[in-house]
Amino acid sequence: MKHRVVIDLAELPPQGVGSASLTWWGTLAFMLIEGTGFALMIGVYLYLGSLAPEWPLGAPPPALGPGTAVTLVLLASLIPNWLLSRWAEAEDLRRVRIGLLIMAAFGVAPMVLRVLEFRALGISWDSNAYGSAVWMLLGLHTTHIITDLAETFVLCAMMFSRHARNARRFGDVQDGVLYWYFVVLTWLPIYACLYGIPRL
Amino acid sequence: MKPGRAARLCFLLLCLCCAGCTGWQSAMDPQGPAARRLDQLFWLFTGTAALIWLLVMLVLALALLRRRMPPEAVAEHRSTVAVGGAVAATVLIITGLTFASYLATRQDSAGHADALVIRVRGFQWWWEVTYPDAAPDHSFLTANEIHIPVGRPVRIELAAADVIHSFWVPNLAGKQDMIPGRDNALTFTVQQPGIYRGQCAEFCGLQHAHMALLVVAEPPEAFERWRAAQLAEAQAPRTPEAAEGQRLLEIKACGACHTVRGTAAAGTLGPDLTHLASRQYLAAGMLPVTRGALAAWIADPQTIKPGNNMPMVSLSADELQALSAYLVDLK
Amino acid sequence: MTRGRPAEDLRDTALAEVELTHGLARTWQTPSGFWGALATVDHKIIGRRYIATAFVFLALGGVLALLMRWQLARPESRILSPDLYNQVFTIHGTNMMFLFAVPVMEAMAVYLVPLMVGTRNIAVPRLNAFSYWMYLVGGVLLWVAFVLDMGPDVGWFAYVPLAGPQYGAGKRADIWAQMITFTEISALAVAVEIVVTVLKQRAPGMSLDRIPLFVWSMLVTSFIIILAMPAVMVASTSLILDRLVGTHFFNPAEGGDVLLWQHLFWFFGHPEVYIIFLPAVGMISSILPTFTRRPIFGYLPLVLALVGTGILAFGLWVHHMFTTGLPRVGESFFTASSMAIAVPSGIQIFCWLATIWYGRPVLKTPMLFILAFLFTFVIGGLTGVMVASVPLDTQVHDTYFVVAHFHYVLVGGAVFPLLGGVYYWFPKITGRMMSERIGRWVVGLLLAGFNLTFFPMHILGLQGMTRRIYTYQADMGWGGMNLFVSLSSLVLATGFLLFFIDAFRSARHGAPAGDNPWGAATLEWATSSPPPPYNFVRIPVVESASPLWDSPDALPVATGLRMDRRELLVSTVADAVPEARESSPGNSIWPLWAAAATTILLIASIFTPWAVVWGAIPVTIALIGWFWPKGTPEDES
Amino acid sequence: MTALRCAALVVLALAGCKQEERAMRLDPPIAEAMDAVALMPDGIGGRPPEVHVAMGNPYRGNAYQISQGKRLYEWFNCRGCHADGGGGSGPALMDGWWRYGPDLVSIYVSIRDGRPNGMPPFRDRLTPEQIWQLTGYIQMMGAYSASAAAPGRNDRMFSRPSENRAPAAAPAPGQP
Amino acid sequence: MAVMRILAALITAASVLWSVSQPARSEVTPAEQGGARPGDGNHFSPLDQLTPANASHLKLYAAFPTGSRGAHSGAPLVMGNMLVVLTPFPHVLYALDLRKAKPEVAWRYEPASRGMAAGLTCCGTGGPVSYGNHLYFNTVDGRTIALDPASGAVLWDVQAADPALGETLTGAPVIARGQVVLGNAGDDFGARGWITARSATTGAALWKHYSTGPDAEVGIGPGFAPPYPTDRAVDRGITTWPPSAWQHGGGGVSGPILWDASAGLLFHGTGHPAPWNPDQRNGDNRWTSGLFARDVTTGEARWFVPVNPHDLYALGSTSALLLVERDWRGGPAPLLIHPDGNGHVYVLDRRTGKVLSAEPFIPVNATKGFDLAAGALVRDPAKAIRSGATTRGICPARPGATGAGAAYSPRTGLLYIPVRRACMDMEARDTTFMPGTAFTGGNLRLSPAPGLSAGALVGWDIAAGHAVWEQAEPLPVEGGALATAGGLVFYGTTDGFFKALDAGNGVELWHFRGSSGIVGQPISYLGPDGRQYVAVLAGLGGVPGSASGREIDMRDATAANGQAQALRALPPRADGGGMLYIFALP
Repeated sequence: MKHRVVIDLAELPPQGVGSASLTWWGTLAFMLIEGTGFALMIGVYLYLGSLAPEWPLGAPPPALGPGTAVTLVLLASLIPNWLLSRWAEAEDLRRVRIGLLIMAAFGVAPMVLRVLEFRALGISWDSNAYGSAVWMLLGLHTTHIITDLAETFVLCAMMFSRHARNARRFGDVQDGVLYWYFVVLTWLPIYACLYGIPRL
Repeated sequence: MKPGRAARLCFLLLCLCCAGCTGWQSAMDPQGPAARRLDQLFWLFTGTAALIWLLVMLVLALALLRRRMPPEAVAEHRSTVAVGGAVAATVLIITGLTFASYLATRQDSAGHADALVIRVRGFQWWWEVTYPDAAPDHSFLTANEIHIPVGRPVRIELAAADVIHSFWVPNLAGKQDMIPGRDNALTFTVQQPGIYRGQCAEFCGLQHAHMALLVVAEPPEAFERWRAAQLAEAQAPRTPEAAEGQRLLEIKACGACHTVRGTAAAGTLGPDLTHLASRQYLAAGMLPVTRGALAAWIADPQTIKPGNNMPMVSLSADELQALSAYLVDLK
Repeated sequence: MTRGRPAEDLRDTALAEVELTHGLARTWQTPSGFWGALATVDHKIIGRRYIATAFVFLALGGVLALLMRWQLARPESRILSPDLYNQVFTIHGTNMMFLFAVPVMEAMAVYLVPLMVGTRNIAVPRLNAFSYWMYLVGGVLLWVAFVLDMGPDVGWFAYVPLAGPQYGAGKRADIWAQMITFTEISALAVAVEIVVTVLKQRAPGMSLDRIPLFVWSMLVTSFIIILAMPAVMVASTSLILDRLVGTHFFNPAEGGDVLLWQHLFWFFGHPEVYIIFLPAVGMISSILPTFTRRPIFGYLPLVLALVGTGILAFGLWVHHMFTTGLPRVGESFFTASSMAIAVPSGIQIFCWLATIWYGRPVLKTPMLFILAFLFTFVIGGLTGVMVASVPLDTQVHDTYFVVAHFHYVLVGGAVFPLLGGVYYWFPKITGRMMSERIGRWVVGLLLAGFNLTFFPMHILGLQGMTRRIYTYQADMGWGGMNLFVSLSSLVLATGFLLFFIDAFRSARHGAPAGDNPWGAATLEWATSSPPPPYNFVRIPVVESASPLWDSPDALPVATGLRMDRRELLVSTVADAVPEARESSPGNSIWPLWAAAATTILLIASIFTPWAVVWGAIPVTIALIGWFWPKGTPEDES
Repeated sequence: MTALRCAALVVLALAGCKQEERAMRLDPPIAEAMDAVALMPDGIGGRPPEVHVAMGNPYRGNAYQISQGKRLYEWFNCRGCHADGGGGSGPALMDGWWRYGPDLVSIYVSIRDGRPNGMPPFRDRLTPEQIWQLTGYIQMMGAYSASAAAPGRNDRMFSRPSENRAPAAAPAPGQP
Repeated sequence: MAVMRILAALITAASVLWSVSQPARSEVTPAEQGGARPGDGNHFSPLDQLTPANASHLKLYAAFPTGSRGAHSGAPLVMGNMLVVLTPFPHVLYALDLRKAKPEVAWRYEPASRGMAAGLTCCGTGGPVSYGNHLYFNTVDGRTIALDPASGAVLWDVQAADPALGETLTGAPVIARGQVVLGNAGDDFGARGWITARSATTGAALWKHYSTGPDAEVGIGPGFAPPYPTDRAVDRGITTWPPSAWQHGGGGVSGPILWDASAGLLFHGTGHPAPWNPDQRNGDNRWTSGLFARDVTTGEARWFVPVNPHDLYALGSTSALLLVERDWRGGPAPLLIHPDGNGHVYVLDRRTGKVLSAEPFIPVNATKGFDLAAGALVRDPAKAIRSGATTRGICPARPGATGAGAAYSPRTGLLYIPVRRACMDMEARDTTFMPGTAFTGGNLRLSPAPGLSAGALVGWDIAAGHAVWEQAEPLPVEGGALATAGGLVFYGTTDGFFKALDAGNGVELWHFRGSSGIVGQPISYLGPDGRQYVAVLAGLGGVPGSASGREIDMRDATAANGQAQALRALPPRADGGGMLYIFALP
């Protein structure tokens, strides 16, 4: 078939930024998948709660301390996360490195608190369905923190390597930032569910 | 044409199916108001569906065969109207059918104060049937065969002892699942005396295929007679052979799982055998209750119904004779 | 970053055709040899593998179906033991749903969508490679388990408590649940790729109203996958946790609920039907114009019907649970919503009929398959209306009526269009035509065999024959019809056999096809058959919904993409206005390693929960290897 | 790599093969021969019947047989005295300490013939096949490592980590 | 005749289960002893040498190892200069000579035993009793034996209960009008309960009445006048059960049997119906879990009070019974006091069986108060038991809020109740009846009652119907209490303390820590030297013994029917074996 050239794309930027980037959309799609997973798990929690004669079953409401601490740490992390996003946008390598280190620290802190949080649930996953639901919910979110943390570490290593000076890397950082927003935002309904519902 | 050929075959099959409607476990041979309503609803749906299908096929055939006419613009407009009309008709038909099925459901769920309550529990792979009574000593247990009086509503309370089962006697009513941890119930009335077969309709493991039950609908007097007979303790052995059979039942493994009221056998793991011979079938609809079938079943239950929970108890030929002689007398 | 054009920048604007195709081929090719084949990220190669594998699973599943029919041909037959029969029907169902129907539709999309939207490769292509490996391992896991007598025996729906820790002895149910994980990962990955490809990689000018309907249907399907599959992931994970570490999600004695499983499973399981059906609908809408020689009638209603079906799909899972004793109000609601799905289906049927009515039908094999589809699917749809009615469902649920119904929907509604699609796109994929003569036989045998096999099952179901029984007693009176069904299934099997023979034969000896053998209108026919590794020499520009018909002489194209590295065009979501050039990742072996590591993790976690911990280490290493920049031109743009 | 994976899979699966087989019926002569255990004079330890060995210890690592054993444990009132393996008026079975020896034959004989401190005989209540199923389950309850054939929790009130999670605790030092 | 009666009464006073013990040669009359009458189950000793003032000086006088690791739940018996101790099954009977500086074994008797009975009971053994010149005791494996106390020679030995059917004898016999009266245990094994009388001289059976079945077998005849009219129907022992279920319906008479010589009546409770799973025994399950008054000569029932009809939690009604003479709401009345396992203290008019009051002595949520008109507790439907489901947080937990060891002091007018305060999750499951195996059908998981200690000794004001004081204990109090005229209450704890409290205000005055936990009944007696002694058997055995040793695996929450969990706080190896401790002032 003969070709009839109607557009010249040469002047287009050699990579998309933000919503013009394919990874951005990929990240969004994965967030949709995981968000659905979280929503369903919360649904399971509420469903079992609606069937039970008492809720929580055979345990006091989980202690507020560690969970609230995790929430505060996660909320606090939004600020450096936002800064990191701006620095990555500006392709400021030095600041991005600092930002990533800070975010790594902000990823580790909730993990430490998470250990305490599991203890504060006051019930084991194998005690009853309530225990199973809260462990699964918390475990699911913990998995997300761990994955994001691992990603942050790898990005960190990358930004300190020779591959750092590349616009694509800054795009990766921004996707990481986006994902962390997701991790923090999904935590809020889970927090409300885990700590609020038993106290209703 | 292929569609034509298939349609002819379908028609043939339809005739064939009507010939097969006399089955004793068939939704197409309703024997009570509940099943009859479902049957009417079924034919309403089937009629509508057949009509729609024929129309669609007709239009398709015309579309393929018709002579082409050029003016496209007019055609587009006309077809928009036609398609729009068809969609509107679909909406109407769907609404009508939804309403019809809603009405049928509502009639189904009407309460019955004077219903005879029977509790049925599904086990892998048999049915435990309890006839509760305000006087506890007038309640009794049986298995795999439900007797009901004709003309009186019957409320079957359903529960599951292990996995999910589903209670289905198609001639009498639709099915209802028996779910561990949940209580379900099914109410129906039978007009005609008769014997109706039912079968577990939810996959429940190895012997899901052999988990049948019978509903015996009989006149109220006959039902009361049956009930009184069931309340009695087991028939005492009348021959020395049967007496030996009873002894074997008590000392062999039988008594650990089965109850024969009036003897030392008081196990509740398997079906209650007190009036075994009053039932028509053995092993949840597998074998008729005859002496030979009893002996065959006891001798080798795992060949007849592989995977069921009845073990093969080692018995000599004489012991088997005695045991079957005793059991076949448990009217 | 500089916006200027460096001197060594090699673009397709200025180059001669031969130089350009050479350069593109060099950049996009898959290296030859074993490792090259394993490392490829070409959507066409992976798509072909996907399709071939799915059809292998179809054949295997068909053999199981024949086994079941052999067993059921006569009452109380002892060809299969109950244990084996349970494994056979479980694996037949699981295989057909998870290893054939969903993957094959996605496979067709993996192959066709990038071509149809006019781009050079699918988005996130390495994920695509990974998804294929996961799918393959999942399928092999299931079948190896079956061969070794540890195949799942709990039904493709794996209802607890039968599949739960107490009644599901051994690892059979775990294998089922973990196979789900494999295929879900793969399906979700493909769904993400397709969503991104469709939304962001369309050729310039392919605005939303010019997207081929198959692409539309895959977009909707992918969204359904993304929203529905997490439910079965949650369910199968809970099941494995219940079985392995003693959680109580499904234990009523400890506050769990048996019906929770059914809710979760059908929240996925019902949309699953549309995941299979919508692509088939899309195929029909894409094939039909070609064989009626006119654009599809009612493009907008068809798109709306697709989207509407996608939304409604999430509102009717409960109609699988009408006999579980849920509250009446809920049941009535779900009856209404289940019946409402007939409206978008009706719209589609009527639009197709109108297309045929006003077109000039050409009765080639793909078109015959569409006619076969209409004949059977309408029956399936109408029986679907019947099972959507709560009272009727209480009679027909879990009987052979339902077996008949969903085979009409899935075989009539999805497999027939799919086979039509195979006949239609086979020339594009292989460069050779399939036999028209054999094709007509295939259609005839399948249509006759199918209807003769499955129509009597409606009646069997009404006569009281329940599903999933390994045998039945002679006095039930089902023997004659079952024998008839079993014999008919041989006709059906012959049809499939003939199809496979034709496909094999044609792949080698078929008549050469040329670029556009059917005279079709969509972009995949604008390139050679089979397409080169880079799909299009220049990115086509779309000016109408039927680009090849509306620009019959010269294809409008865009230039300006580099040929020395993998570069493709990113365009806007709504109007497909070019937005950026984006590099596409090159071949990599790491997706394979990642799949291997994930396999180890998932299979070991059937046996010990700790596998999730130590198994995460190789997975992490593989993922780092996957994403760590290798200094390729695509990495260093 | 693929070959290696295949090999690993085959090995794994072959192990699973035996583990997952579901033998529902024993031929009567075999069933009878299953009862022929050779017991040491003190009633502890001995040799399993030859047919048992010949069939490759069918009740030991087979998931189906063990789950049948677990069902029998439930059904035949073992719980009344031994609870869910934690013991009560009968000794604990999940602690890895055995009054009459940990081997299959000792357990088999304990169930079949009873033991003098209150264990009743089940000779007339269970068939040899069932006793073997029960034996396989009970031995696994007190095993020191969880077998892949071990069952998971039951659909009932939670009492203890299920057999596939909780191998026996090491015996306390100085235990007689 | 009167002399005979007084003599009989005096000698019975030295008996047993309810423990008041005193030298047979003592000539004091009941009136002189401060109102306590023998055989009344009051666990009251009229001795008053030990007082709150000198209790803190108590010292261990002697300790005698019994050589048994079982549950030493009985009481020692003082007979003349002899102190008789019956060890747990397999039994050994030791006669210790009290005239020596430290008690020495005068003789020992070891009956042959059937080992299989060990599996039929967890923790009970009654003590020996004396009558006239004979010594009587029951063995767990079902025998009743009469011995010559001087030599230990066997006078007669009969098999009264059949262990093959799950029957055991875990209580002490009672001697009433020349009859040895005893009842069986074995509710958990589906053994049908009975009470029987045998001739004290020959062991020959005189009468035997069952707790379930037809009226004739229960001993219901024209003389039966139940206080609540529903029980006047015929054959309630059959009609309140599903067909044939009464044949293995439990209702054993394993608790105290009281003997009211003046009225000629026996009082006893009946055990819980079998199996535990209430769905397998629909109906009121007569005559289990209630209180009987029977005529002593014929055993015919006079009245019956259902305490826990259709006993959902298998509590039975075999806990303490006390005959108390005191004013009730305006006038003197012969009362029967019964602190029941369901957590309520029942006050009955023992002439008619009418319940005068029933007030909870621990927090209870399984029931919501007592309906005096119906004579029954009002159940909370939220705590109902359904087959296949788990009901959570039922208080009190099986085996009940108290055992058989409550004491009453006429001096303070207080009832001293040793208390278990646990709640339970209960799951009912189908079970099958196989003679000689457990017929329970329930899983229990115990936990301490929220916010309370697991055990206590409660000082209870009968008239006011509320507790006056309580002494909290970290573990359930399994043993009995002993009140003395000197104003003390003695009791032992599961973790091995033996304590003396001020009977008036519950202040702890003295304690002793032994090597084993105490589940036995203390007694007090006047030694040959005229000094007051206090004796108690220590030794856990049973569930606590197993739990503190390693026979029980604590990972199983249902081990020992959940009781192992209730004893989690028990120090490891708290069971050093059986010991007899005797205390006295230095």
